[in-house]
Amino acid sequence: MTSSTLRHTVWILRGNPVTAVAAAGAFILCVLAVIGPWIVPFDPIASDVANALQPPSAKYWAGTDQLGRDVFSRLIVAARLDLAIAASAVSLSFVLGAVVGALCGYTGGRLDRYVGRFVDVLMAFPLFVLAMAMVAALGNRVENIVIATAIINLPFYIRFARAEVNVRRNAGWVEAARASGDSHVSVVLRFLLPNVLPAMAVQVSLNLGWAILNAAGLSFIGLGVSAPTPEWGIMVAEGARFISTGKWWLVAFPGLALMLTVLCFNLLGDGLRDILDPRMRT
Amino acid sequence: MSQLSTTAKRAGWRFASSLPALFGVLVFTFLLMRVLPGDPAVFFASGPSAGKEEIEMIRKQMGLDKPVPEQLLRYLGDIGSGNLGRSLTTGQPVLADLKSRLPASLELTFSALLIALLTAIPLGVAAALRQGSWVDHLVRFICALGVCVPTFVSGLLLIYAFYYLLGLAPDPTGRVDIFTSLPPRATGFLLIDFALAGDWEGWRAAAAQLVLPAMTMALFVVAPLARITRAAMLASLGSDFVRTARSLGLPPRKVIVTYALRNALLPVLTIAGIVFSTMLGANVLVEKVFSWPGVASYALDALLSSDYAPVQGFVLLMASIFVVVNLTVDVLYGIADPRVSVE
Amino acid sequence: MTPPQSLPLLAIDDLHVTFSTRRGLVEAVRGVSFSVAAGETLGVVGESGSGKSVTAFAVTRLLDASGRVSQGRIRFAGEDITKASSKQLRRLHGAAISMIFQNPRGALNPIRTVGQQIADAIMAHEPISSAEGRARALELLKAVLIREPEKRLDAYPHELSGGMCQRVMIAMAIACAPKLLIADEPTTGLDVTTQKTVMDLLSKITAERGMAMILITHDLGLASRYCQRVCVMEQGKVVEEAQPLALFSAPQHPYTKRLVAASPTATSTIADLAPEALAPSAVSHSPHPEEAAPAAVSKDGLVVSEPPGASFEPKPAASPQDEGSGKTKPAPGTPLLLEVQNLVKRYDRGVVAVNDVSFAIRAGESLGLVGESGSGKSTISRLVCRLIDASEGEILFDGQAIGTLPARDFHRSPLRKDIQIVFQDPTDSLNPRFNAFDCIAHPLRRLLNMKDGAALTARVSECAERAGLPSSLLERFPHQLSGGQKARVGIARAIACRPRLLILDEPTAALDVSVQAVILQLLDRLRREDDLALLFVSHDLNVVRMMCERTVVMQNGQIVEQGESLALFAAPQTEYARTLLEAVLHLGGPTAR
Amino acid sequence: MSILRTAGLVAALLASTALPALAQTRAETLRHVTGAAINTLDPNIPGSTREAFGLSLLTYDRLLSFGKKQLDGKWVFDLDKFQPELAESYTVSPDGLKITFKLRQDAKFHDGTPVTAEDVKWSLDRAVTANVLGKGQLLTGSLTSADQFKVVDAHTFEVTLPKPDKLALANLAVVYPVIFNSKLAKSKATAEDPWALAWLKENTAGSGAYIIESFKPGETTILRRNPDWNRGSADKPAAFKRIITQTIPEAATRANLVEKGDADIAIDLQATDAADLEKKGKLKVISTPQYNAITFVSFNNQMPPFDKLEVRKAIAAALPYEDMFKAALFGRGKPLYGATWADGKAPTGETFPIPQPVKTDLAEAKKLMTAAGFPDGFSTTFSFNVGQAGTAEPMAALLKEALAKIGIKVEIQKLPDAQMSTLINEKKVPFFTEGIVAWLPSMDYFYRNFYIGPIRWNYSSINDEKITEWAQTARFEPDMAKYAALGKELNTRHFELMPQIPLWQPSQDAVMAPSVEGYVYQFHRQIDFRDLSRK
Repeated sequence: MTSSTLRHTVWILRGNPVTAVAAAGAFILCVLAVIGPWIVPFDPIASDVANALQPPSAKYWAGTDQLGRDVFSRLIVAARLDLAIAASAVSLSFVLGAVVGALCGYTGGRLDRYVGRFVDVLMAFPLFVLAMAMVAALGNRVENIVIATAIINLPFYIRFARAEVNVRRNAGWVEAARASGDSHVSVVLRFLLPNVLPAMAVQVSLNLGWAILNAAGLSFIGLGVSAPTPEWGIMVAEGARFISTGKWWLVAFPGLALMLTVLCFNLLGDGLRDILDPRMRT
Repeated sequence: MSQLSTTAKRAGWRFASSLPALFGVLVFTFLLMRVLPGDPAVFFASGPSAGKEEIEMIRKQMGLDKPVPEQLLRYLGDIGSGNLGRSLTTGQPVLADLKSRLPASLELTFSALLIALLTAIPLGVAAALRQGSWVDHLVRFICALGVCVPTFVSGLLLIYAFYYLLGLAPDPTGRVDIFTSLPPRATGFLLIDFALAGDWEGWRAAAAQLVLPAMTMALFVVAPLARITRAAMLASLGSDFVRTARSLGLPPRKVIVTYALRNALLPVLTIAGIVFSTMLGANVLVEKVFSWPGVASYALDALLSSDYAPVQGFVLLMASIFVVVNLTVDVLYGIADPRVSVE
Repeated sequence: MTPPQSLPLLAIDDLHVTFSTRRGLVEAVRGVSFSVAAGETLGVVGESGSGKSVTAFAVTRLLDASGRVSQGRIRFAGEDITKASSKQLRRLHGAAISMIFQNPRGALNPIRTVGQQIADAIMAHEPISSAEGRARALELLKAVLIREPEKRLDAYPHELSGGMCQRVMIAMAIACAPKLLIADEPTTGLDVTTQKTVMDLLSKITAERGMAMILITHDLGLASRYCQRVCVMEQGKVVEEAQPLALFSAPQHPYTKRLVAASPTATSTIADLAPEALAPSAVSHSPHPEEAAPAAVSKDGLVVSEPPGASFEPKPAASPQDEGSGKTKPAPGTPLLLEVQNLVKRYDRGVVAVNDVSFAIRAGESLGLVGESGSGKSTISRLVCRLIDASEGEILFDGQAIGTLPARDFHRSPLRKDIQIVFQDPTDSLNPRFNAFDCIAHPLRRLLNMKDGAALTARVSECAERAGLPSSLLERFPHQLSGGQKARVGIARAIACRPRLLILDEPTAALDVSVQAVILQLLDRLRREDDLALLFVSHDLNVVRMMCERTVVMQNGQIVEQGESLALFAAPQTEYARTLLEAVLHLGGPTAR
Repeated sequence: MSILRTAGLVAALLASTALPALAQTRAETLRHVTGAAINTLDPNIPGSTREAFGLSLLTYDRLLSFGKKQLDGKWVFDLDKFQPELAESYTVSPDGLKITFKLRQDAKFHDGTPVTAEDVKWSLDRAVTANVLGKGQLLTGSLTSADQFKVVDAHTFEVTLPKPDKLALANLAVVYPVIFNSKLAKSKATAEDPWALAWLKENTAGSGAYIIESFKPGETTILRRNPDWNRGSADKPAAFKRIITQTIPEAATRANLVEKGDADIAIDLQATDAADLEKKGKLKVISTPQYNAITFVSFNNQMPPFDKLEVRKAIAAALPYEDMFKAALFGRGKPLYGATWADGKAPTGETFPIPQPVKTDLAEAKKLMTAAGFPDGFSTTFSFNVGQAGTAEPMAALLKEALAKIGIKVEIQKLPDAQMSTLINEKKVPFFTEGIVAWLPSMDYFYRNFYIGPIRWNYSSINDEKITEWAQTARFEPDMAKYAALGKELNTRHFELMPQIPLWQPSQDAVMAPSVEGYVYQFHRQIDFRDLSRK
């Protein structure tokens, strides 16, 4: 990132406080994800049934759950797992999708057609049901949730990368690289991909939030991460059972955490789009 | 005329080229279901003796005793003859189940899409017209809020607030209040059927049932629609032809609606098509929360009990709808945008 | 010719336009004053960034949201419209002042028939029924001399050619009989022959209907031919105003002088283009916001722009020149370097881009390839450069058939470094993520296997220097360079490996004339120094005439005519070549018609 | 299909004429909400759901039904007492080998055909001959062959047993041996399907208290009262004119519906909702421990390390029973832990399950682990199925935490229901929780069905000669004292071997409008709507 890009970013952020707040929020989230387990007031896993279902108080900021665990501590600790799931799912589909999509977009031809067919098949699936089926088939462990989320996301990245590369494949600098002795593969990997990445970064940011929600949805129907690991989706799903009895904090706080995180990433993605959109560079 | 015929030709070609994808979906689902570790025969053999015999009986009944390739061939043959198998969960032929449930899902999804479009387009237009102002930021924020709440949470909260606390909404028990008698089935879409029967009280009851789930679903898709509307609107407002229109002194309404918005709606149309298909597949959770007797919740139950036939039928149905929706969007696009037919 | 009346139709007095950008306010128009009389045609000439379009948009108040008139007064028919409300403006637009834009196809609504759009323009000001609107639209289409107007009425813009679109645009602009027509680069992007017919139509219509016109253009030839008076703008100011003949025969202002000199004429030579090294008239100025897109901002925040005088230009060593032109002819016995035989390129669905083309270039020779858009000249440049494979035919380089190695693998060929190319759009031809150094170093690394180190640095600096790019700019990224600087990076990259054949694909098409002049001179000098053979692809006949000994004229993928440039330009043998040549506008007043 | 068409017709009819009438009958209508679905109209079809069983009790009659008794103040079904249904009376021969039923003279099927002994014969033949669920069930009452059933005259019917079997009559009161209209059914039978399985799956041919008005699987079932039915306790038709059963997958929504008075009764609410509604006091909450059900933590006794008795005992000593009971069930149920057995012997033998003398004792658990050769513990998985997540998830979390204290690292596996049953059937799950139910909860029935042989229900895969032998002996032991003695031995043996750890009997919380009366907890854990009436 050159200093002018940096300056541009600062300028955008100043004119765009929402993005600045979102960026700050995302940063705080990442910090929490790293240091969370060391700063929480209670053990997020240790039960204390005597203190179950306490409403929020000075001691338990966000109340306690069915097993008397401190909801606040669980929320903080869950940040790591949630971010990890989202980040790894998204980066998996991102890396695969970018490379495959870029190759397709650049070469066209048979590879493009085959991959296009594959993408068509995937897109024709009801995606959430596909994710469910995959988690059910592979077993509901974290890595499988990641894989399922990544796979249902893949078509979008492939298409996106393909389209982005496709518009650039006939750019002068691509031909210039060929004239400078680069092979097609090298053109794709060293020229096209780096140029496509910023646009994809927007997608990634928007997608992170979606991936978290997807994992939460899987938890809700019982295909999520197993207890007692704290995870927002499953906390919301468990809490949802208590809505009717007025134990609002069980769903409100994890729901809020989920919401704020997704909100952060979405706003950040929007902001990134503005930062990276050359048309905004007036 | 030639435009219509080219559009039709394009649509036909698109349809033909989507058949392999449908076939792929068919085979992939079949295999995926066979990979599921659960044996439906065991699950459904719940008798007290539940011996090997009973399990074998169910396996045979489901054709599971045959090798997988043969099962696949049989399955494909069955589908060819319009037989999607029988659901163990409901005991009905899958085709009949889907037929009776699909209108519910479609009605819900259509309503949700309508609500979403009616919200998103004005929001997106407003944001684009006042780009960079507080309106723009507000719209962005509202949209972001919509997508960051899981549908099952927003659904449950809406029920809690509007049904339980405020009593404004009817009980979330399906498509129509149980004491309202159903109209004669013509289309399966209750709103249409009630209207056809002239039963406006029933229509109101059905509409009231529809509002909350449709809103829950709409909430989630307002964002992408508003976002694309805003972007497309910005692009077309900044385009040369809008400048031309302004330079000719066209009234602002005409500039914004006829020139800018109509052009901006083209990408919205494409996205709306995608949104519709994804919504239809993704409304599992909403259907679950609102006890909506649609196809998605049907598939979910079947999936959890490894009931192959309904899941396969559902996926095939969704894929077909996906194809049909794409086709429709294509045709609409071809009609709306004269440039397409030339390419 | 209408003599200026006492009360001008439009009077602009000390107009200032400012844009708010992230670097604060930028003044794009800095005190412009001129007036247009009823029925008069005024030319506003200037290079990009001179503020000519902004002035036009300020007059019609169609500036972007970020721009506003900060000072000065605009009076139309005696009425001050500087602070007119949007309602008042709406009444003016179309009915009193109309505009015609560059890129006519984009200026028309793609999903509305042209008939509807013309009717829209009428109905904006007159309460008529749509049937009437349609009838009026048809009349207008007839007035702008569109063939089969009844049929075109229901056509969409994409179904019309660029020239026809511009006619439609003109029809819309004159629909409500405005008194003033502002034409902003109305023919840029159109082929030369179309350009001429459109301009002829415009001048006919304005003359017939007694409309005044402001013709905004970068093309001195165009202004000289169609205007009664010309204003030359530079950096937001009018530097000179005169009758065309006077202006171009005896320019007063140094900028005008330089501009006139840089504009190729029927007789000018490369050497003639050599402008006096002139300092820019303003030491520091802000670029025009439109132009600033790739951010002409240096690292330290200072604004950089292509010094119009090309002060970086190392003085070319006095070199032997042929009389009258800057061309060196290779000795007659020089062997053929490139031989193209019966080249055919077919694309899917039976499109034949290049059809049975044969030509040859001797070592050190310069061959021009001219033709209108779609003639296949760019395809040939890519075929020869071995970026794409031919469908049929042979390409011999140095006697070797290089077409046998597929383009996919040609990067491994030892001849790769011998054939290099310079592209049309300097912005598009540089990887946005490479700085200038890496751009130039890239072929050295790949083709000569040079490793990072002093040798590479030295070689890159040398190439940059030869291309007239100061080494201080090597650290910059493309968006921090001006158009001319980017063109120089592209040239430096192409010559880095010391190729024997350099393909130039419209290398100056995207540049201003003054920059074009400098670049053309640079190319000419490099060619002489390195004994380069050039394949010069261009749509600009004057440029080709100056640069090349021999010229090939192409149409629809086929060669129409080829021969010695001097002979060909003096006496074209084919009808097509003659039409092309006739359409070329040369400097001179409207009387030259 | 024909049902759907009929339903459409009925709906159309109702729409035209019966709208005002509908509103008046709200009080005579019972609206029931449930999370599950009815999937067949014939309970005999393999794969039938519990709700389908419940429905069949209303649409069909059997010869007998269970009586009721009070248990801790709650009405529950009585395994040993019978009420006549289609049988007016029955006599058991002194040697216990012959049961003679006198059928009601006035009983008619829904289509008006009188019920005869021929119908009974056909129906019972079908239950033991066809490929139906009844076959497996009825053999637990020594009913295995059509030869055992004999028509004496139009209204007299005789069942012969090879051995006196205590459960023979009880087996005739469960849901499988329902009596079909044999003429109607036979008319729908085909050569490949002589028992009309396909037709009866989607149609009814019964004489029960209710007639199906509309049936939308997984959505709604509407039942209309059969006005001619008089097999109820007071010789009159059932109290409610209409019964509407709706499938509402969200438990919280079900609770809301009942609380708002939109639904009249629900029996599958979450424990937390039931507790909350009980506390609010607006509704009637009848909470009956499911005395024929057990929730336990089970081991695969054949799979190391759970093949070691000490390991099983160590885990039994490490479990935090009280916390689990409180957190998972909110204390709603009957604990099966924490008993004290005076001499280490089971105090009673008439029944199973009985409270076990297990309690949380970590020191003891550690000692046992060392004795088992696992002083440092081991790693294992603990599984439960998604359907039970509501109670099993908190329970599993507590279990994991507690076992960590004695060095056992537990990974929790939440499996989709079908997957869990498959793995259990294949005996591949080492350590898990499950719940079992016995329709006929006699002591020997439990042991025979859940602790013997390589069948699916033998969760612990225990293979103990003594248990097998004693249970088989107990089955045909006519002397109750001897039976109890055997039961004591069995119960003691069960505790000593600790094949699985019974935790509790969860309550069935029937939450209903205060006006609803007559609720009885039934063997199939469904509501028998014929019992209910409105005040």
